[in-house]
Amino acid sequence: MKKIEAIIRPEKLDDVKTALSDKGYIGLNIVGVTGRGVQKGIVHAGRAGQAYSVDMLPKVKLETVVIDKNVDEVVSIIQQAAWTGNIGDGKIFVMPVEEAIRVRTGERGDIAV
Amino acid sequence: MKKIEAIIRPEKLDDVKTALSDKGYIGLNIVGVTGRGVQKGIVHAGRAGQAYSVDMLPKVKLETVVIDKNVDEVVSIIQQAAWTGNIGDGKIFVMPVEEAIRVRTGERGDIAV
Amino acid sequence: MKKIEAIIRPEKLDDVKTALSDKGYIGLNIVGVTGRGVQKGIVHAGRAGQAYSVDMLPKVKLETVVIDKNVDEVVSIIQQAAWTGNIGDGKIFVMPVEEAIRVRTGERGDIAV
Amino acid sequence: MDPVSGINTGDTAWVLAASALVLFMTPGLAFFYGGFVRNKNVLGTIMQSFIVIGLVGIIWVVVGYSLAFGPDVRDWGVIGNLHYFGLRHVSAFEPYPGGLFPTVPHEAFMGFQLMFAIITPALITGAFAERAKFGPFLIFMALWSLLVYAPVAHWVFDADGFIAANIKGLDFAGGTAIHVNAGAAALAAAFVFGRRKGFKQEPMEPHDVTMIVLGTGILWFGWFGFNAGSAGAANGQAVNAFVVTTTAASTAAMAWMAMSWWITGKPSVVGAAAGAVAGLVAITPASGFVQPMEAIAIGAGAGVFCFLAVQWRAKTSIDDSLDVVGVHGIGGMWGALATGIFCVALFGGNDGLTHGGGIDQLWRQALGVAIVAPYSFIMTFVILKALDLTMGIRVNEEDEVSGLDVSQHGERAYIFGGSGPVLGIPEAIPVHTDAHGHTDTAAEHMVRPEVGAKSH
Amino acid sequence: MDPVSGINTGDTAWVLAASALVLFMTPGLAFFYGGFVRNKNVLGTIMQSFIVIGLVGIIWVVVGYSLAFGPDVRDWGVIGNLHYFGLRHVSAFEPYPGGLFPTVPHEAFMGFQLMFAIITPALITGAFAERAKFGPFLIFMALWSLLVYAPVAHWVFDADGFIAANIKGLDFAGGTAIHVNAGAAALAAAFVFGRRKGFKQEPMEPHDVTMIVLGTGILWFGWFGFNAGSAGAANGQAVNAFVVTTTAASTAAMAWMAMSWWITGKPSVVGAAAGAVAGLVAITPASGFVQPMEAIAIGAGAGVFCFLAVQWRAKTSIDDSLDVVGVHGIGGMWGALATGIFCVALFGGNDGLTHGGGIDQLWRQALGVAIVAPYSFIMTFVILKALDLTMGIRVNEEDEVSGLDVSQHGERAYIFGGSGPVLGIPEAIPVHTDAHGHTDTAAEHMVRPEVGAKSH
Amino acid sequence: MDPVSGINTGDTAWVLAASALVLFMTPGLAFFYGGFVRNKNVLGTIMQSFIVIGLVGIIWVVVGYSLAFGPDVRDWGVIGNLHYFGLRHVSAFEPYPGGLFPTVPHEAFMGFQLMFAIITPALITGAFAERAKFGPFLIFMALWSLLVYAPVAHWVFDADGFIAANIKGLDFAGGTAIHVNAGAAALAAAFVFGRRKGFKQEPMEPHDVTMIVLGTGILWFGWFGFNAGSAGAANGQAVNAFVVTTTAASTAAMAWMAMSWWITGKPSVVGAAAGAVAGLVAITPASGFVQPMEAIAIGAGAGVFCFLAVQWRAKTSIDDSLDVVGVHGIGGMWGALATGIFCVALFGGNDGLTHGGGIDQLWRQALGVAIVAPYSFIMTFVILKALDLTMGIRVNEEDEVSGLDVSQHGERAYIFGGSGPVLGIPEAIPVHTDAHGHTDTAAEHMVRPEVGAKSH
Ligand SMILES: Nc1ncnc2c1ncn2[C@@H]1O[C@H](COP(=O)(O)OP(=O)(O)O)[C@@H](O)[C@H]1O
Ligand SMILES: Nc1ncnc2c1ncn2[C@@H]1O[C@H](COP(=O)(O)OP(=O)(O)O)[C@@H](O)[C@H]1O
Ligand SMILES: Nc1ncnc2c1ncn2[C@@H]1O[C@H](COP(=O)(O)OP(=O)(O)O)[C@@H](O)[C@H]1O
Repeated sequence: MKKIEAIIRPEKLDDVKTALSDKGYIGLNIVGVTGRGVQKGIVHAGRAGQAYSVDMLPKVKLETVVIDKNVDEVVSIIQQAAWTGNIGDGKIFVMPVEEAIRVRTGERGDIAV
Repeated sequence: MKKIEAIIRPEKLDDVKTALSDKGYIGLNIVGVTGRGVQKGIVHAGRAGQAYSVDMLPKVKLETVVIDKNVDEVVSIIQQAAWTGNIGDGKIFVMPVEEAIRVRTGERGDIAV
Repeated sequence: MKKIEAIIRPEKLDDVKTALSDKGYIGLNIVGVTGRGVQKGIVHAGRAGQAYSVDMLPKVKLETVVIDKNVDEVVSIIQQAAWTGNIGDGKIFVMPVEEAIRVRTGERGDIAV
Repeated sequence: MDPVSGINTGDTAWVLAASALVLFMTPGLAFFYGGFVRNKNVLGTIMQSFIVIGLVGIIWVVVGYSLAFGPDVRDWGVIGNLHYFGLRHVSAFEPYPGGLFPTVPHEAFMGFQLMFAIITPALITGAFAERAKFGPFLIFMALWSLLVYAPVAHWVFDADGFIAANIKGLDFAGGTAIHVNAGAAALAAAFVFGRRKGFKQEPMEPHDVTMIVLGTGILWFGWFGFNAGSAGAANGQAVNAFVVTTTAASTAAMAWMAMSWWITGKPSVVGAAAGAVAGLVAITPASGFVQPMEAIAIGAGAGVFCFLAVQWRAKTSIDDSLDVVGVHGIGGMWGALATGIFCVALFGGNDGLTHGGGIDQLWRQALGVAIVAPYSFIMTFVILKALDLTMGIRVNEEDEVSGLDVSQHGERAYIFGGSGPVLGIPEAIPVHTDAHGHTDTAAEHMVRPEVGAKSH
Repeated sequence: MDPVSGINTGDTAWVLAASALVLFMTPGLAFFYGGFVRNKNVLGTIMQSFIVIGLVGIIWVVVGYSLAFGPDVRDWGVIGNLHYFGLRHVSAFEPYPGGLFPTVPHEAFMGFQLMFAIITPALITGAFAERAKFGPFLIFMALWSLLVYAPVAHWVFDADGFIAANIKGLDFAGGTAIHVNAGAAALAAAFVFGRRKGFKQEPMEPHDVTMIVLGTGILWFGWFGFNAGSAGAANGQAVNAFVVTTTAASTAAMAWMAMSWWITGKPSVVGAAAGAVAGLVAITPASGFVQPMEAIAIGAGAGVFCFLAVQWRAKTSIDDSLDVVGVHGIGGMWGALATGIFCVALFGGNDGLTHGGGIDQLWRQALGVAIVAPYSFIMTFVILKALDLTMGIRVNEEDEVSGLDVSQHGERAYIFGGSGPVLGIPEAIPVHTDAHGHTDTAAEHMVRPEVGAKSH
Repeated sequence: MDPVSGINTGDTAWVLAASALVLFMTPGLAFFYGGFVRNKNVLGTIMQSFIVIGLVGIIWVVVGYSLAFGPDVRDWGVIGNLHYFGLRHVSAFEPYPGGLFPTVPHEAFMGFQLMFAIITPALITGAFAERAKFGPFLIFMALWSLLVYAPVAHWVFDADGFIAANIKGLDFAGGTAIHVNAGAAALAAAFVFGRRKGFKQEPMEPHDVTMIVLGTGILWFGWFGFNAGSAGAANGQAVNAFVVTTTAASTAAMAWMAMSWWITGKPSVVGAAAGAVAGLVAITPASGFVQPMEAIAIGAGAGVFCFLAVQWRAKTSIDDSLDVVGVHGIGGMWGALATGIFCVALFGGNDGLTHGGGIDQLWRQALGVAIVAPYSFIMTFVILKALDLTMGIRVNEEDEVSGLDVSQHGERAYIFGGSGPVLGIPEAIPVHTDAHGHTDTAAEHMVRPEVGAKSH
């Protein structure tokens, strides 16, 4: 099993969620994060509306654990659905998972995810 | 060392925290997440209270890094404490950790967690 | 590639962010978490201001994926910048990452982070 | 009472207090509506009410008041002339010569009417929440105020207006002139604006129900000024209007809550708030003419009818986003008719159906509604269509997804959501940079040296 | 002033404005209490105050007012008869024949008293915050209003009531009738409801202190209507009540803050707000009879005594969750006694202890408290016990953990917490589905086609 | 009107209502300012306004009022004597002998002035937001109230004050005495306090813009009491003041919004709110003397001039954090001068520049500003410097980073940020424990048995 962590644009979350479920990938978690990368953002500051450039931007982290053979498909679904072509589209990371347990049944391994 | 990530019901968090500390497992972090799985949720919408079914539900992610020999015990404590038997109880994932450093002392390895 | 997860004091976040960018490490994500460890906290409760001791404290989790050869440097930058010497300074964990994909370009591997 | 001018300090004190109360309703409405929308649109929504205080606050004193309450043009009962343009001839010492509010200065009457002129267009904004372009929105409000509100106010409120004078419709504080009017306009607006992206696909739940209740509390409080102030004096009619206003609101809050309990299994807090507003709407035209026990009937009707209207609307594909039609349109209509049913000659006006007056007054009430509603609907439709064809009234899809706060105003409401509070990081508005490093230039020129990573 | 009816427009204007102010206090209380509870109970808590405006708003005009202020039954001074049932014989033009508010219409007096009748039961809700079942709660409020508030108001406020007429207790705006009464009921309620799950084990901190301050601001503002309105006229007594009210609140806010500073090392914002309310409570019965410098003494006493009471309560195992006993019970009692200490005959009433009147009035004050407090305690205890045995007054443990908002009202207050704001996802209420796929059926039948994953 | 005392119930009713409205402005200001600061400072900021109601609420009735409005010491027009110390000789039945508010009781006049005395020092707090130590802050407020506000109020408002009597400056409701005064003090405070840590390096954005709008709504509402109440009667001058107040605020909101639109490309919601306040400030001194069309000019000037002032300030290194100088200082100055330009003798006062009165009145207005501003600046500078040298007025850096809420008050505003809402965990204040286990002792002694992990 692998854990796939995708840092994406918040406005693309709906598309990614839908793209995944359309292919039958239901289980996932999302977390709001603040990301730093090359992309910059603007804050309008003060009553006279001065603009600041900042480097921390709201992003969404989507996490899902999938069995090994599905990793490539899930990565590519996410990549396509999250893509805009502009700086700030984000990253996808794949990490090893040694064990998975379903709390409700105690099932372990691939069947648990 | 392993990192244990448990996605559980928010209302079970207290029980899980207590069960862990009762056995001496103090260190942990929790993050609010929004999870999708088989379980569904309801949103009452609008002034006339129409109900919608939604698939994103609030969950809690509990993360703790433990030394290898404690993994099984921690997993089973969490599983028992988080269990209700209904769909939506969540998952526990175990992942490898290569190194741990305690910021305060610079200690590394098992002693740091 | 490795993923570095650092649990630090919120008030040290600015210092850590700056220390990293000063050395050219830009990309990272941060998440607000609630941590439990040895450190305790106080809540003033009620109108008469009774103090409670609690064990859950606000922390920040900083996550960054770096190529293998930079792991040590990044760990030590974070450790130094996050250090106060008091209990509660936090931990840094290093975990394996098998693959990284840049959504915008589809680039994979070290070049993607 | 001043023996020469007829001005009475007690009456003036009450009208001043009432005017302040009615002004406060518009921020109240801003919160009521603001709570209902999604987080990303809360500032845009609040602004759409708030800025109307600015916009109509100028228009009305310059020209709107004169159109509504100036001496009648050609005695047609259709529109006032420009005699009061720029508030010329509006005395601070003598009463309004048109007969209304005879014991308070003319300028106080004008000020009280100003507050009505402000809140009425603001009510409509609920119909097109979360999708209006701000510039065209302002123009719409200005035109609506002059082309719809001012004439309708003349017809209904002014003694020379044809609804007041000829049809003899009773509208104490604005059921027809304000709520039916705004409700009909809202329906037209919902059609012209069209549905929000994601309508009936994504949940679009209130982002802050406490804000809705805050708005409701302010509205209820302010409505005492609205209704009891419409007596123009601290007299028995004002006192009775005060009591029936709160009674109807109480009953409607309970009724709507009961409906939601019955239908959905839980008594809704949002429903109780919406119900209170529906009750306040319905009692508005009747408040000078009915008695407390009848206010219970009017409130109960408002709670039930408006609930059903809103429930029915939710089954249609009409995106009247904050149910202006269901609450103000239907509530106002019920109130207008209920006035004809329950009115009693005690405070002036006529005896209605239940007081031996037959259906005469009910008929007049219906006629008033039947004139104002289509007028407002058609005018609103035409104004909005014209604006849509010329400038476009709706934000583009990307802006709608980002939300009005960022796209229309460049601001975010809260910095404590998400990771904000722990981290103290404002949620910045991303700059759109393409892969070649080209950046959205509108913003660029005013960007200061970076902050954040480089602080300290 | 109208020479025949004796009605004065200035007095009427003030009573109308004051009534609106007092109505606004109940939403203020809703926010004051709502800020104190945990996030998951904020709507339930706000609703418990808000819906009382609905519930008692009907009960009072139908029958409660007549019980409290109707002609005395058998001249026992215990309860009014049904002469004013449905507000029959309550004139909008003539004053109340019972002698109170002689220069304003009877219906205005009724409306002013209505607002008092609304807020008093709402005060009690703080004692059982975060755990009441909504249905039985409504019944409790209705019964309490009729069986406790109406008679006590008759005893204390009505000229024929035995506390006013025979004991000659002074209670200008309701220290005994309202605050001692609600405080005693709160104590009984805390006993019958029992402690919240997790009481003294988990922190149960205010989820929004700014909401507490908002509520305090509204309460302070509204309390001018409460106290200065109780003069029933825009006269010297009203003016003095206005000034002593704000003075006592200022002093008590400072005193409580100072106590918290001294005891905990930091000046508490919550404490300053709580102190202001305690001061407003304590000055209430005295406001028509004391002078500003004595209001400083009353306010200081309120700040210190109520702080100590709340601090002491926190050491007990009584879960009077929002300290209604400590603030309203103790504050009201102190105010009632302080009236006997500091009152001066200047505005009517008698001279108290410090004005050469001896302990006579102090004794009468104590007697009033000694009658009302046990009556309220016992009646409340009995009503709640009866409801508990028949329907159960408390939510079950699971619902308590989920919070009142979801379990009682099916709603969530905010969609910007947690991952909400970034993601725009409302926090849905989970459906309980067992492992075999059986779902909680109450909700099921009204579920529409799924949204979320399937949008677009 | 009472033929002997000359007291009029209608005028008294209006002054009472107006006083309540002005009191409500201070919580409104608390929210206006509270919304602007960062999450971690919101309680501290709200408290700095709220507690002034407590502090000055006592000081004023004890001695401040007498200094400001007591019989003139030696007829110098500089300060009142202690004749009204502890409100002795302040009648609840007879009017103020000094000639102001001749138809309402003296104590009502005192109460109305009390509300002005409260809000004025609270205005200054915006200049040193997010960094003041609470104890010294309280002392500063007390001293400023006595040494700056009381004498300036005497000069400007009291008929014997040298600005009113000799210079004959017109200041209807406090442009010079309140806004210029607070603005000049704010400038001095910004200098003495110095810049916030991170100023111009980190974004310091409003943490809740809806709270800003709430504050603005309350301020606008309350300002009717402020300006129209300053007529001291429910007369034509009050009515006109009411109308010009709202007109100027409307115009300034529009003007500021337009400026922000023009300069930054988006119409700012914060800007509209700030503009409304600027308009209210500017019309304050003029409201008794100008007509509605001129209020449009005054409002437009306020929107534009204050916007430019704020924009300019943002380019300097002065950390007047919430732009008190730009809004109240500049707005007040513009209002004072505009009074000289636009005033008309209609309601008393003189004819100004545009009404054929020449520059005479304008000159007097400028003189008033030229006296009050430096006096306030210098006194404030001296008081703060003295406090800084003796006790230190600023929190230390660590406390500034933690925020005022935690460091000064030991409280957190919200428990729904971050992981709070989902988890129901209050964000505790960390105890500082060094590596040897030594803990911050101040807190330790009152720590109760642990909760959290050990619950159940
Ligand atoms: N593949 C997955 N990867 C990560 N988290 C998952 C995955 N599948 C489910 N989850 C998490 O577990 C929660 C419960 O899953 P669900 O399928 O509803 O019930 P159950 O765990 O009882 O089978 C989800 O809400 C989600 O947070
Ligand atoms: N090294 C990294 N580790 C983890 N997350 C990263 C890293 N670099 C970037 N990110 C995340 O990806 C987001 C987008 O990165 P950015 O460099 O702005 O654009 P792009 O992904 O298009 O190259 C960042 O905001 C951050 O959330
Ligand atoms: N085993 C663990 N796994 C994950 N996070 C941990 C663990 N132990 C501690 N932490 C995190 O580190 C933080 C600091 O730990 P603590 O024991 O209080 O101090 P220190 O790191 O100085 O020894 C905790 O609040 C928690 O967020």
